[in-house]
Amino acid sequence: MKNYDLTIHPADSSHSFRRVDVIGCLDSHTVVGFEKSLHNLLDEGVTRLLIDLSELSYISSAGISALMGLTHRLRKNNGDLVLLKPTEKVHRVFRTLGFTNIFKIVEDENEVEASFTGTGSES
Amino acid sequence: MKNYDLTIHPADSSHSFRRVDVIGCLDSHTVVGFEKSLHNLLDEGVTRLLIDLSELSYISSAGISALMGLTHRLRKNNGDLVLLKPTEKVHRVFRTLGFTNIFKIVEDENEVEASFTGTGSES
Amino acid sequence: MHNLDLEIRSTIEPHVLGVLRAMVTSVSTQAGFDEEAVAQIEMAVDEACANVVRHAYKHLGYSSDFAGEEQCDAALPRLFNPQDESDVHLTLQICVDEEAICFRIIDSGAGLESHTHSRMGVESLEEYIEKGGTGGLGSLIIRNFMDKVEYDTAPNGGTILTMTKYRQRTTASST
Amino acid sequence: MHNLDLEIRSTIEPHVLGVLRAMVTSVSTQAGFDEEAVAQIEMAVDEACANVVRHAYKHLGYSSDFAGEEQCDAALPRLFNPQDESDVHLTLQICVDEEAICFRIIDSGAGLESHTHSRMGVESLEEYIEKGGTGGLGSLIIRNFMDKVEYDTAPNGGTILTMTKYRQRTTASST
Ligand SMILES: Nc1ncnc2c1ncn2[C@@H]1O[C@H](COP(=O)(O)OP(=O)(O)O)[C@@H](O)[C@H]1O
Ligand SMILES: Nc1ncnc2c1ncn2[C@@H]1O[C@H](COP(=O)(O)OP(=O)(O)O)[C@@H](O)[C@H]1O
Repeated sequence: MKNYDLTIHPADSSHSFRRVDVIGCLDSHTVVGFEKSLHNLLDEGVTRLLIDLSELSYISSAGISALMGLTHRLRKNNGDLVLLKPTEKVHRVFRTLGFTNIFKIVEDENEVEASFTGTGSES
Repeated sequence: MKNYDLTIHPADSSHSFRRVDVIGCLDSHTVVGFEKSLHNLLDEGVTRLLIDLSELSYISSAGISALMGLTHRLRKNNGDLVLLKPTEKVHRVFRTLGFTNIFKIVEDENEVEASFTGTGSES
Repeated sequence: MHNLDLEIRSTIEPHVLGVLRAMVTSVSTQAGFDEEAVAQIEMAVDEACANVVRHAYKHLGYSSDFAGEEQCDAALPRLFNPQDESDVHLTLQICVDEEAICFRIIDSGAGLESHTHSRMGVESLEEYIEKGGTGGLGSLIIRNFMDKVEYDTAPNGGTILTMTKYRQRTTASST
Repeated sequence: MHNLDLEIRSTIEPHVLGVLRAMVTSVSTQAGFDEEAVAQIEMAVDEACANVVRHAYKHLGYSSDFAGEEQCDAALPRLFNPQDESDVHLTLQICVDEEAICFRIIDSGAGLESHTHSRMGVESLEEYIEKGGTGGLGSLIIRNFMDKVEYDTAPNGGTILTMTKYRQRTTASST
C-alpha cells in the first residue's frame, strides 16, 4: 500500500511519446513532487506525454489542476497529454466534473499513438 | 468493501463436512453474529466444519476465541474444525501467537476431506 | 450503522490528509453509502482538510505550498506536547445518523477573506477554465458532491466548514 | 512521515472499531512501518479499543456483549449533542515521531479491577488454553505485538492504556 509513486519510463524510439506511470494517491501533498518531476520532463523537450492512470487510486482538485497545467503547456507547444486507462473511481470524478471533455483519455494502449494529434514529435 | 459476511453452504452429500465462507473482518463486533450462526449449525448436528478464510481480511482475539470455542465443541463430539486457505495476514497472526499448533489449517481444497480424522460423519 | 459521532484533532502535517481519507472512507462505507457516494464524500472532505493545511495557517508559515517538508515540520507544534499549547491544528467532526452524514472541519487560522466568504472558489467548470485552471476547484467539488455546505467564522477567527450528505438524495451524478 | 499527532474521540459504538482500524493502519503505513508491523499495531490497538467498548462502561449498560444493537444504541449519548455532556466515550491518541509510534487509549469508565491492573489477561498461550480459551487473549496480543505497554488509572477513575512500537526493534515475529 504505497501512498504515491511515479515511474518515468526512458525515451523509446518505437513511439513518439514519453510515458510515465503514477501510482497511489495524487492529493494536495503528493502533487508537489508530481508537478516538479513532470515539468522537469517537459523542460527536457518532451511534447507528447502519456500518463498511465491505471493504478491511481485517488485524485484531488490539486491533482486535476496539475493535469490541467500540463495539458496547457503541452498544447501550447503543439504537443498533447494523453491519460491511459484511469481507474473507474478516477474516471467517474473526471466525468462528473466535466473533465472528460477537456482531457484526452484512452482505454486501449494500441490507440495511444494515434491519439496524439499535435505536430510535436520526439521520443 | 463489505465489512463482514457469512455464507453457509447447503449440505452436500459428495463430502462429509459442512462448509461456510467468512468474508471481511471478524472483530469483537461482527463475531457476535458469527458465533450465533455457527453454533446454530452445530445444534443441527454438524460435526465436521470447514471454514473458508480466504477472504477474511482481519481477525481479532474475539474471532480467534470463537474459532477455539467451535474447535472444542466439535472435537468433543468426535468431529473437527478445518480452516481453509487463510490469507497471509491472518495466517501470520495464527503463526505468531502459536495457533497453528491448535487449529487444523489446510491450503489445498482437495486435502480437506482427508484432514477430517474424527469419526463423526454427516453432510 | 446506527448513530456514531467522531472527532479527530490533528497537527498540520500534509500526510494527515491520507489518514483522514482512510477514516472518512471507512465511516461512510459503514454508514451505508454506496461506492460512488463514498468517493464523493472522501473527495469533498479531503478538499476541505487540504484547504486548512494549505491556507489556514499561511500567515504563521505553516503551509505545504511554500515550505519544503523539512523546514515546515521543524516548526510544527505538537498536539500532545504540554509546552506547546498553540492552537495550530485541524479538527474534523463526523456525525452519522439515520438521515445523513455530516462533517465539520474547524481551524483556528486566519479565516476566509470577506469576499471569499460569500462566494468560495469558482462557480463552474467554465469559470475555472477561464481563470486558467489553477484555483478554486476545491470549493466547486465540495458544493457539487455534498448536499449542504456552510462556511462560518469561528469565535477565534478561524473557519468552520459544515457539510452534509443525505442518505437518499443524489447530488452530481456521473450518469 | 515526520511528526504527526492525532486525537480521536468517539462515542461507544461497535462499528467504530472498524473505523479506528482503518485510521491506525493508514497512520502506521505512512509512518513507514512494514506490513507485518502494521498488522500487529492494528490488532493491538483494536484489542484495546474493543476492551473499552466491551468492558469500560458495562456498569452503565453500554456493552456490545450483553445488549442487542438496537437497545444499546437507543441509550447511547452523542458526542456533539450539547444536551448530552456525559462522559461515555473512547479517546485514541496517536503520536508519530522519529523513533516510534505511540498510542494512548483513554476511557472514563469503571476502571480495571485492582488485581487485573498488575496482571492483565493471560500470560501465555498455554494459560489461555488451560483456562478454556475464552478470555484474556486481548492483553496477550497487546503485550506480544507492542514494545512497551502501560496501564494507568485516570483521575476520573477510567483507564489509560499507553503502548509504543519502536521503529527498529522487532517484537514477536512469525519467522
Ligand atoms: N480554512 C481556510 N482558511 C483560510 N482560507 C481558506 C480556507 N479554505 C479556503 N480558503 C480560501 O478560499 C480559497 C478557495 O479555496 P479552493 O476553492 O479550495 O481553491 P484553492 O485551494 O485551489 O485556491 C483559497 O484560495 C483560500 O484563499
Ligand atoms: N478499558 C477497560 N475498562 C475496564 N476493564 C477493562 C478494560 N480493559 C480491559 N479490562 C478488563 O481486563 C480483562 C482482560 O481483558 P482482555 O485481555 O482483553 O481479555 P477479554 O477482553 O477477552 O476478557 C477484561 O475482561 C476486563 O475485565
